[in-house]
Amino acid sequence: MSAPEPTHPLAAAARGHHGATGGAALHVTFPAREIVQVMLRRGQDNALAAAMRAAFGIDPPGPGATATGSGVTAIWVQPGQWLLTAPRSSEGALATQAARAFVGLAAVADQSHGRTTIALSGAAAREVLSRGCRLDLHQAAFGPGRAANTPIAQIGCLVHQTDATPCFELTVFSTLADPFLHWLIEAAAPLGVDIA
Amino acid sequence: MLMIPCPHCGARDEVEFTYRGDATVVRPAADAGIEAFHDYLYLRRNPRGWQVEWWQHNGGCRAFLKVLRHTVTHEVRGVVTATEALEVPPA
Amino acid sequence: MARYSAFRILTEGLRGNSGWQPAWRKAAPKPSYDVIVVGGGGHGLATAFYLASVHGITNVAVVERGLVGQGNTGRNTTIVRSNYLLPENNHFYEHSLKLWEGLEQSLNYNVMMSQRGVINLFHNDAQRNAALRRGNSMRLNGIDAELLDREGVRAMCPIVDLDNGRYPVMGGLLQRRGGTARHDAVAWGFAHAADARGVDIIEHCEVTGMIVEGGAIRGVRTNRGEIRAPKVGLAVAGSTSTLTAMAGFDVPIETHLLQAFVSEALKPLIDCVVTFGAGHFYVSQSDKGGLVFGGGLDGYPSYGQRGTLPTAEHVYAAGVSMIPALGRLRGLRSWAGVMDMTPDGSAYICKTPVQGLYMTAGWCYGGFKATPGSGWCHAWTIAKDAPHRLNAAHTLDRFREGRMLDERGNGPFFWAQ
Amino acid sequence: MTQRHRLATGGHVDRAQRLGFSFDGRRHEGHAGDTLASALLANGVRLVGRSFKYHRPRGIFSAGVEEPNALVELRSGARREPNTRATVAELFEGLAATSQNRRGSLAFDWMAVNGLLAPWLGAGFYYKTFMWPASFWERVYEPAVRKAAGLGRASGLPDPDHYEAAHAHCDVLVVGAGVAGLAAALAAGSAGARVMLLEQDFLLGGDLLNDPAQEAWRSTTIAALAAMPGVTIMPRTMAFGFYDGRVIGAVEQVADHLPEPPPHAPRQRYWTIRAQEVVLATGAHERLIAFPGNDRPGVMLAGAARTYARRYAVRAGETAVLFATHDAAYDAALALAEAGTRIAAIIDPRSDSAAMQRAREAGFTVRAGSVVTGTVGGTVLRGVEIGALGSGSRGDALPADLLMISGGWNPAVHLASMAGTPLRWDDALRAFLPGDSAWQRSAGACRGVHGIGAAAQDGAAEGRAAARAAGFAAAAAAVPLPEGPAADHRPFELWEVQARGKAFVDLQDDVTADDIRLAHREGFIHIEHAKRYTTHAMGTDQGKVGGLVGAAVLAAARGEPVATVGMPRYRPYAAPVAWGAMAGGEVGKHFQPVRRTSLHGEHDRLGAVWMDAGLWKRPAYYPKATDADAWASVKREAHAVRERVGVCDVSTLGKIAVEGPDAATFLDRVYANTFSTLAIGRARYGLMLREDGIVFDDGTTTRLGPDRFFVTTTTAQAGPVMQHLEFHLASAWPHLDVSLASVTDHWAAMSIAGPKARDVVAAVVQGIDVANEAFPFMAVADCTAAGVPARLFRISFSGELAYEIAMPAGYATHVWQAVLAAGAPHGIEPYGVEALGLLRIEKGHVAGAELNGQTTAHDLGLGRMLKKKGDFIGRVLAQRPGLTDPSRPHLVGLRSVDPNRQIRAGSHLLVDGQDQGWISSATQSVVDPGWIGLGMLRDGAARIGREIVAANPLMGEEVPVKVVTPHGYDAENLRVRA
Repeated sequence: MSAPEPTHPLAAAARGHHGATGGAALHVTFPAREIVQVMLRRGQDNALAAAMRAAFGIDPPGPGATATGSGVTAIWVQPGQWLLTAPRSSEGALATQAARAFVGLAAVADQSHGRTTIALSGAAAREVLSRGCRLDLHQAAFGPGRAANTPIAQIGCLVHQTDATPCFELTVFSTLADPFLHWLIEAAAPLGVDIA
Repeated sequence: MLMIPCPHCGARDEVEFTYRGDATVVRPAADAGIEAFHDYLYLRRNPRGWQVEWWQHNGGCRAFLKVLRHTVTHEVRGVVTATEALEVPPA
Repeated sequence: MARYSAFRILTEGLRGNSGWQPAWRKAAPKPSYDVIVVGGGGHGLATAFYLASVHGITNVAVVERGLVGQGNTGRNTTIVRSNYLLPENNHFYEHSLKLWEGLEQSLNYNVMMSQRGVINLFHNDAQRNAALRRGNSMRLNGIDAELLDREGVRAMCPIVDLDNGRYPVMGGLLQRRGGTARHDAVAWGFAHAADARGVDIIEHCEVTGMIVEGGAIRGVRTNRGEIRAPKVGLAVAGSTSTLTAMAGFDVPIETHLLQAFVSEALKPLIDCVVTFGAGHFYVSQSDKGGLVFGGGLDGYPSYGQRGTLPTAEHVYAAGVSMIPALGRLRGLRSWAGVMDMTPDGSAYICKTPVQGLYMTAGWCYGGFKATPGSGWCHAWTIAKDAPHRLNAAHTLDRFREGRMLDERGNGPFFWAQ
Repeated sequence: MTQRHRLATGGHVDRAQRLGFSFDGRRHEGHAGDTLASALLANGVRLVGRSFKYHRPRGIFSAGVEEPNALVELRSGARREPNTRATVAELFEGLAATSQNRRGSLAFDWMAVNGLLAPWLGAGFYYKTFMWPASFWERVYEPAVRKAAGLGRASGLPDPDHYEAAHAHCDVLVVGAGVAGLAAALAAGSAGARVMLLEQDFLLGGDLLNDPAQEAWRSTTIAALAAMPGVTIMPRTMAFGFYDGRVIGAVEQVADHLPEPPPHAPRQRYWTIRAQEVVLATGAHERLIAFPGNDRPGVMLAGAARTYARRYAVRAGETAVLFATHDAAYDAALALAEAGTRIAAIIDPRSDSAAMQRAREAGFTVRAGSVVTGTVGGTVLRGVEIGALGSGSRGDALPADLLMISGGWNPAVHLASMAGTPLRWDDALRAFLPGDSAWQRSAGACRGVHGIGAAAQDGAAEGRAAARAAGFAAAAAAVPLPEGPAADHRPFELWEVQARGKAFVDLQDDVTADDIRLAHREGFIHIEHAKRYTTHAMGTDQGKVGGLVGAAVLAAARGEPVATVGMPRYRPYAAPVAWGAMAGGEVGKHFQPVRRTSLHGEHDRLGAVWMDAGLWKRPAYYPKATDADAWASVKREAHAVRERVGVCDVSTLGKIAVEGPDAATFLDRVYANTFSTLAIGRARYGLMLREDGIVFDDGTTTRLGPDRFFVTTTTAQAGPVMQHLEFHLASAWPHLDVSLASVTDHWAAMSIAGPKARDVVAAVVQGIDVANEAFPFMAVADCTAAGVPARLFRISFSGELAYEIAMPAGYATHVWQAVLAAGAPHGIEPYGVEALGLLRIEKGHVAGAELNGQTTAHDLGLGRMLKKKGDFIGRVLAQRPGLTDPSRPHLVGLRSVDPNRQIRAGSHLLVDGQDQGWISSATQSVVDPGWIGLGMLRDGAARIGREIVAANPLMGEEVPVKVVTPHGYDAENLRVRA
């Protein structure tokens, strides 16, 4: 029996246009990701940095920051903790790679199924996010490559700005992805949003 | 609304944080006995003024922080990580 | 001072209401009293009233930092009930409720007690079972309680949305004898009645120190001089820790703030007190027409008497979730009281480590309904130097002994966990 | 004739846009740019409401947010909004308004009879009366009082509109877009700051709108601000509160000016704004003067009459008297005269002033040293009585249908005061002004700087300073500011004209100057007491026009200056806010998010009946057409588990990966039992206590490696346990090297339970020998399940042979279907939470109902689990006498003596009539039909075998029950180990 593809938590979400019509200002996609939580062991800061550089070509980013290299992005999430994310390849691939690279330096937990990423892009993305996000996402305060955890509509969300469109990747707990998407659609409805 | 400057994340809304009690009380040694644990768990100075408190930035970086806060004005004057110390200013 | 009577009301009205006297004297402190009660809120004034009326101790001073009734007595949501689970609590609150039921006549003051019913809604089996356990505890202890099904809730409060919320309503626990009273009138009524029995009510008199000699209280220092007494009772709501620190000991209390809200005045809309079970919200309608409502703590220690927005948002959201018709009404005012929060959520009416120093404290967010009962038991404890059986369990030492009075099993200082 | 009081030219109304509206069913017409009040006045409607207590006729008193009188029910049906101020309700086509608080018609309100009873309805009358006979208060008096009280009627119907929340950050927040606010925003914006400019009105400009000469600067400035990318202008947005941390709450009226919100648009938007610096430019409210009959329709604030004339092009009366106490008020006479109103007289208590002379030169009749002593008329003003200052008697009447009054101006210090700013008395303006504050800057009239030019200068200076303080140090180019004539707002001190008749200090709540004096007489001499006793300044207007006047009357009674008496403390809200707006969008079905397991769709397909478990939706049971009722479904599912095999989604259990060199040490401290001795590849049941010794949570924990553990928690406590672990790691044992990761969402899990469970698991799982010897009870191993990576646990909650398969959540559906297929030959049934509960009660396993935060390990029969050595949370305080008292209620099993009589959780256990405990859980047994339960009973162990009573007086039930061991089903655990 060959391994089936996993079911995406938002597989059942209604695709297409939602809300006001007249040129959708906003686009939403659900990029398939592998997500791995990396947790530093005591005193291994330098060794972990070296291992991350060797394995993924990136230095562990500091608070609020991200680093991208060789197809993998590291996002700072907590003191001594990062999420590594990459486009999905095969089940557990990134977690296995990270676990091998970080033996004795960090604990590694595969969160690929536990977190779901929703990408929101469009000129009005900041305005939509402001309906629930308490962060200051203005260019002067945020920007491409920045990331922060914050609750949105009572749901913990990792907000990661990936480009200046702006595009935001919003990563939430998979079991709450559905109400989160619902919130996003409601917030975007006055402007109109396309779900791909 | 309290704005708490997390040493990791910057100033964030109080909704991202959870108050977790007076940070000046220290869990006693295992053999300290009922009286010591009673005082640790139950007795509070409960000052009208500056207090060092535990707050968890559970909506953000999840770190437990020590926060120097005034219980009348709600002013937050200092925030440090769990292993650092904060001086309480005179009332 | 003359009593209020129908005849006096009539004659005063005819002569331009020019003959009314102050409801209580503006007393100045004497050098000594038999008992000093610190705190001129409902609990302190009730203590003084019952010291005088039940125990015949009339050489009593009530010292108040500011004005009578301007602390939590004047900033709560006026609910009166005795729907508690634990016998130690429900016996006490029932005693208090019975005192409420005769308060107008005892005080010769209309405190506008209105037994319109208090409903606690439940939304799932676990809540229903807890409501059953609590209601049955009440009934077995002789207290009125009724279980409402959905139709029962609809009949009592038709405006509640039973179905469309995130958590549909399954039923409710009703105490018909519960209700509301006019908060200011409680303070003024007790002041009026205590004063009539000779108690000195001394406003603008702030306690700055406690006189403790050889482990016993001897009086208090105030901004208006030293006042001596062999017995001192504390009834100071959120400031208990400050005063016990003056007497040299810490207590299991954290002072927190609790917000309350009132809407614009409306024609009658809600005829009972109703509490949401799926969020922090409860509401009743005052006789003036405003919806009086509130929710949970803001969640951090404060003496600031002002809350912030996130808690208010939750209260409003829970309100409109329970009663969608509230959406177009308007909030008029919000304010906050400072609460003595105790580790187990129950109060202290007890002796203290200092001989002759007593307290009624730790009322968390439920002090208003306790007002007469608290004063009655506090007065008893002061007069007899021993607790009444109704408050025997409400000691400071119960945590040392592991005899917590934790109604809900929340654990110590649950908001700080 | 429509709009007969509308001027032909001028103002900020669009005469090309005619808007039809109705008041009390009568059709009228107004224009775009009108408020309901200006449109009513344009149509000659003077009487618009009835007062709170005496039901006196009331008219439009102001032109803004401070309106005490003109409250109406706006719109109809489910959109009805009671107590809406006509003075701020923007007119739209089809607007329908109704007067309120009347019985009968507005013109003939028979509740006006209350006015005759006034001697007995004074301040606080209810406290002294209604006590005889004792039982009458609640049965007779209170219902009558309640019915008479209140203002408008709520619709009682669900609000059809929706609302949303929004968050913003800025460098400089400017509240109020009058001249000071516009200048402040211009200065701060020019300096490069991110600026938000809030204005509650639908037009920006404030008093600039009353002066055609200022129109050029107003429109140029608005255009300049709109062109600045860093400036956000928000009209129709009212800042209602100033909170800690320089956070401002505001409500934007997105669609209140429309018949209904456009598709997808909210009615209102609730803003939380975090500002680096705040400039308050909130202006000032004109105040009334207390004199007899100052409430009659036709009596109006002078500034309001001027606004109606200049901004709305409406003549508020044909013949007017101005009662002024300062020079600035004279502009009202000028404005009205320009509008064609005959100014019968200007009444001024002062003997002389510059404005008075100018007015005389312009041909106005000015009566210096005089005051208004009363008004005449019925439901509208017909004349004004005028007497000499200090005469104390009512004077001659001058015919007039409009009386414009101004007792001076009160700076709108509400927000400043909420920000903790001390207020100081200004003897010239006779008003409280904001003092110094670290939290806000006030500019313009809200700090007593009046006049266009002066306020503009003040606003620009504060705007510039705010930008500088927010880090925009670059010197901004000077911004263009308007010139304007100086206006002298310093009033003659006249709070009240004492003469016979009711002189109101609070128009809405019918509080008179005599009421204030009565309160004083009765000892309510402090402003806070007097306010509460009389309800002064407690109406929807919060005393904006009369609050200070009442304080001044009290001051006079006390013989002290107003400054000493002070004002009641300002609290939110600066003006009333819609409940729906404060609630935002997370209401109703979205009050809290719904959390779904990855098998949600599968349960739906199987027809699950859902139940809430915290945020989660869980299947309660899966009804079949053949089931007689819900119990039949539950028993059928439980039967399947006991006899064959069942499968249950247990994904909601909390799962925490605990790793690190000190992981075992850490778990030994947070659990009451030991984990450092656990073998790799084995699971163990763990019991966690709170520090106070009460049971906190339970679950199974697995050792995956020397320093890798997999902890599970109950569904309810997943979050609290995580925080509990994090807290102790941070505070008590920071030296331990342990990491915690919540993996609840990554792993889905299902329990396969029943005698045939092994057969099903063997068919689904690869890579493990599941034979009993090879994979015994409490074994754990990684494997594949239906071709996907998985982990197999041999653990049981039901008391049967059982396994739990966990797999990455995206594969759960695949595995679930494989399990159902593999189980089909064995008669597998999915089972829900109800059957799960039934099974565990039969088996005697405790769950949330027993772990209720009030029970100890000993109470639950788990005392043996507490380790004897070493530190763990809860160890010390669990030894307190109250918690080790042998008489504490103890876990027992219960069985209804009559198998057909139901017992219920929540019943109390009576032994010889004494309340000795309660039933925590109850269900029907499938192994031995009848009602069974678990309960907590004093001396429980000693009472096994006794028959006692389960009392449920709430439901009128007393059911004999037998006390049995809780572990009656397969006490030797042969089945789970089979």
